Amino acid sequence: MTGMLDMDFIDFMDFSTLTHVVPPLATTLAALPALPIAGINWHSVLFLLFAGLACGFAIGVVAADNVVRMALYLVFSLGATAGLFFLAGAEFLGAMQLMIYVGGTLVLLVFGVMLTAQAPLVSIKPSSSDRTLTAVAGASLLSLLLTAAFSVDAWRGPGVGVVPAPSATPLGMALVGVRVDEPPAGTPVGGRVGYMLPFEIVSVHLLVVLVGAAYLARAKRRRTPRPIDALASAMPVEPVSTAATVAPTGRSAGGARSALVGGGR
Amino acid sequence: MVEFLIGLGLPGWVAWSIAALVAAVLLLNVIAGGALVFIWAERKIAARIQDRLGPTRTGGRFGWLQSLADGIKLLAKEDLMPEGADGLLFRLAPYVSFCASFCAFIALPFAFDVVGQRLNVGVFFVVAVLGLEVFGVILAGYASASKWSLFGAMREAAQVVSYEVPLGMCVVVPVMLAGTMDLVTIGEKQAGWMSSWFLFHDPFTFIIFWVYVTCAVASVNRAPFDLAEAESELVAGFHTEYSGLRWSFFFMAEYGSMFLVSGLAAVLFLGGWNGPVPVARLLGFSDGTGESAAYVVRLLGLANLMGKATLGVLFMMWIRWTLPRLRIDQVMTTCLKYCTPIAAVMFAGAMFWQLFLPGGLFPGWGRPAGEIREGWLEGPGGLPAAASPAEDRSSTVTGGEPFERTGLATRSPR
Amino acid sequence: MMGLVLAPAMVASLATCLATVPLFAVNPFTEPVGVVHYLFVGAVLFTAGIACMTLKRNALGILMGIELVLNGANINFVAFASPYLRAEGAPTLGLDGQVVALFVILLAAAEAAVALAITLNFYNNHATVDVDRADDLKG
Amino acid sequence: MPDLIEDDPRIIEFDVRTDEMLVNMGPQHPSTHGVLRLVLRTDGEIVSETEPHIGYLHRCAEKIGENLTPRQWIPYTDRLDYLAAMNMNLGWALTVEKLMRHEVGEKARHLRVLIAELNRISSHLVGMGAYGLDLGTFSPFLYAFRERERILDLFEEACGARLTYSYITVGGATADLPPGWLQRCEAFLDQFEPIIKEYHALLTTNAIFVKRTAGIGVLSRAMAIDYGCSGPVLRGSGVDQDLRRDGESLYTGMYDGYAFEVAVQKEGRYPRDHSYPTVPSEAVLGDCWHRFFVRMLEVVQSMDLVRQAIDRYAACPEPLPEPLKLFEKLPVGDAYLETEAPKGQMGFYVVGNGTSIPWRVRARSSSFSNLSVTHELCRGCLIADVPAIVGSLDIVMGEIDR
Repeated sequence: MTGMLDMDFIDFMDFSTLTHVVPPLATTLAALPALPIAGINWHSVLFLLFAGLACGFAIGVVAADNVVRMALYLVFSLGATAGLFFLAGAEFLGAMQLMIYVGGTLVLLVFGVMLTAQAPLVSIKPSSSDRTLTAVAGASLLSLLLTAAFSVDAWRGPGVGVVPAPSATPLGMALVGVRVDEPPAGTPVGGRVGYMLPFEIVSVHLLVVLVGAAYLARAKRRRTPRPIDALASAMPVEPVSTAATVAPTGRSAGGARSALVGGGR
Repeated sequence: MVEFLIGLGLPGWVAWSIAALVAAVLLLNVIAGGALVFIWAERKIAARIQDRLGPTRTGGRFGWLQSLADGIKLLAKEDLMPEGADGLLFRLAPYVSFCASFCAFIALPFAFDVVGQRLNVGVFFVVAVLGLEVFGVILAGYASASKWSLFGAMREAAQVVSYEVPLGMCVVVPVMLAGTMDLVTIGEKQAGWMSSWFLFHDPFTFIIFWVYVTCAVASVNRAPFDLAEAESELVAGFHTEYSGLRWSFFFMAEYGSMFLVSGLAAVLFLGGWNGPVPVARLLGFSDGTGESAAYVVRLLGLANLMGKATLGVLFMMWIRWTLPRLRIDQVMTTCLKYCTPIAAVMFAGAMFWQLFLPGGLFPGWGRPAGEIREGWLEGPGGLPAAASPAEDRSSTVTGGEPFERTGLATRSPR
Repeated sequence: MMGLVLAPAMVASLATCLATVPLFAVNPFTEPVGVVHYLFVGAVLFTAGIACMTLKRNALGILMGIELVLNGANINFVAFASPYLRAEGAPTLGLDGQVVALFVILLAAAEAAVALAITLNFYNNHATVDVDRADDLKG
Repeated sequence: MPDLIEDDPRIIEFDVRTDEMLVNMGPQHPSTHGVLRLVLRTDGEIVSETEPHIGYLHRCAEKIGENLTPRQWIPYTDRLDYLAAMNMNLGWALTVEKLMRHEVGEKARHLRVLIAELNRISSHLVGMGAYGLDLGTFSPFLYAFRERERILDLFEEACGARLTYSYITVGGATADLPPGWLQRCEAFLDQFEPIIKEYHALLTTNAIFVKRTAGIGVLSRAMAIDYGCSGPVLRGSGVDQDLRRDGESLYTGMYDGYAFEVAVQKEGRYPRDHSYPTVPSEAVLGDCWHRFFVRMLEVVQSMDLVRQAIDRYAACPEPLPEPLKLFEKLPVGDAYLETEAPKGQMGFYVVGNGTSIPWRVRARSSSFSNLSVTHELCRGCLIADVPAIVGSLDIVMGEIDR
């Protein structure tokens, strides 16, 4: 992919009429190469933008105490990661990330947040010693990871930059078991396999999860009160007659009469 | 354009910035300007449906400046925030919604190659980004510190997540027929007369188009699926506590999404910028006849697609002012018990049709010869990839050659 | 007191990050970025995720930490798979990297659903999502 | 009546622990028909308890009535059920006439039938349109108002007012109908009759409308009687009662010689159902759909009555009697009379003590009793059903709070 700036739809336009307007502007702007940002590489700048967003919001997730804000920061972090995927030429993965992670998983998370969104539960603050320990452990881990990352010289040089984006087709073909992408030099043709079996396994796995989710959300009658119900009734809130506990006789004819009955007669 | 700017002596990064800015502003205008027009249209249509006149005075005739006046009123309105609201999230939510709606336009082609960024996963991208709009709504509902807003947000979350499933299935059918997720190629595959539209490809696609319409209306929260803002139940749902400009961002996002799903329907099923009559071809223009001819072809295509998308939006308005609202459990039933199974069956049906009768109902009828290309299936005997306008980058990575080797996929969809 | 303990840790962390800057060997404004840039982002996300998992007492927070960890790993896979980020002709993971990342995303979605189910059941039984109170099995 | 508590899938408990929420619906809410406040106790979307809070529109109307002469109080009756002010006027006028044992002539009688039934049409039109609004469709509301405007035009011609008429008064009516009024009224009826089909297409038979109303808020026959429901709410539950036929002779006498069939389902069918949409299979007697349908039938019934009244009125040669004097002395004694207003049985009670100002005035409004069933009907329903149920009761806060 050539970066997000390849605006195809203005490429075909004929701008020759603008020629007499633009040159003065152009000469002004042409002076700018003297500045250090002259040969700016937009692909890299966008990378910096997305990388900054991803890292910043990831740290935001750690720093935030409110669980909804954490979820929001996570959304932004994952969204920026999708941007990184696009920049790395993995368009299908980027869209997948947006669709499943950001769109699906996080809605699920927000669901959970909403279901548990009681004032005392929204922010459960970790203790300060926990924070300290985490900061120390995190810093050590980060240094370890970065040391490892920078220890390979071949990874540190600049990449080739912008080349045409690959299609999603080879990815799809690989998932059904056929490799159509160009193998790197020296790879035996038989050495590259498709992903038919893992794909099937994942499919079945997802199906199982689907069934599990349906099982979780299934409707059922509760015969014995849960501990939480006892807890709730012990609280000094006025007792609540939930729909399921309403006695059937309450609806029968001549049963409970409203205090409003009688009217103004 | 970039080349032109560079040719004027501008440094490359300035040229790129200007090009990007022009594109972004154009897209922004599609949403903002579109919203202005559609709000006005909605008022006029609603009025006509209801035996009223609607706005008549603002701007002289027909009240055509009414939405601008509304916009100015909204700008001048006091911006309120409830006391218990989560300030950051409350302020952020409308922009999240709007950005999602806006971002999805990046990959929507308005005519052949008139697209913000041509992605080879275009369909997927649009659907994925469209699903992000729900975040703004959830945040708004949560941050407003209002129970009605929370109800609206939860409804929206449940509804949009559910409807993404059948919507995805519907969208996959044209992808399957075209053999690509690239929206530009999908549109171009339907070139020619109306008969080559995927809508009329086979009976299954015809039915699945209507499933798509249902799901699209539901996923952009329009009546009869406007549960999230059901005014008779939830006051105004997720935007109960919003006013002024922030509220109008939600509104713009809604109209942007309406236009987007209509445009997507047009590209996927209604031939995109092609048909019902190949005007450009009948007039003797084609991409091959020079620069200005290509320009005309694209302009015609642009008008064509905009017209179709607008028709789609008008259709949504029509049903909004006609039908009562469904209840939330009925909305979910519609999705899970009707739309999803129908979409699944239609998907399977379209698949088998494509397998056994790949030409569709009207094979080759009225279709321009040799104009529909699909790079990676053409094989070595096909047109050279570089000469083919309907495919660009994809061909450089995957030529036809590997298929020769694997002996697969030599069947052309035609 | 708290600050006294926390400050060195913060400084150490910051210093680690800053110390890596000269290692990039690429001016990110003018030259194409390389694999190591992606690895850096991946490392930060991974660390943030681990920190989230250790720090948060909210079960949902831990879940979010897991998502971050998986994403950090994913970034690495994509980076190694991408032909753009390596020198011309250098071997990449190619499709395999993308496919693995794809499976990670899918499994993460499944994992999130299961984890959410566990969380909800925990909430049902304990009326809280504070994992520190899940000590029923303590001897 | 099916046992909704046990078998309704919507009120089964789910495995996910959720919290109850106390929500105020109203007094400023788009679909509570004025300033009704409903306190909902909800579990997610499911409403476990609904408690109506009333009194936001209390204006001491009855107390004011004890300081004014009956004719002076007529404008206050306008503001009880302001959508059917003529029927309110009529109820009060008849009650005072009952106390005074005053008989109005034939001509006034037919005029009153004509006006009251016309107002019943307009009231039901508002009820129908607003019900559409409650269910989220806006257009039928304006269609209904389009026709109501024409009725209001007619009323304006007759009495000069469009909402609070004070037209029917003790001893007759304030003025006779202007010349040409009857023709215009007939023209309106001729134009209106075919339009009713449109309402049926947009609402009664609309699939979504049926889904939203059929089987929702089922009010059993016994419960309707227990709670003192009246009007279309009572008849929607299959109770064959209409005060125009079953009321006191003073009131039924007004309808002497008029042919009409009470709009109630008997032996599984409605009168006139040959020309009307059939009852959908999902509908249960006593649900929102039936209450709505009874109103629609009553519109037709009232049109019939108006036509009959026009003929009879035109056939009366004598002039309209002058109404009683403003300060006419009331006899010692009391009188209570219920009339069939569009919303149900509207009762007035007056105690005279020999002066021209009554000693006590009371009103018994149908909406009050009809509203009192909400907490029964809304138990276990969804939030979206609350407006559907309350809307189908077609209450007017003006007469509840008085």
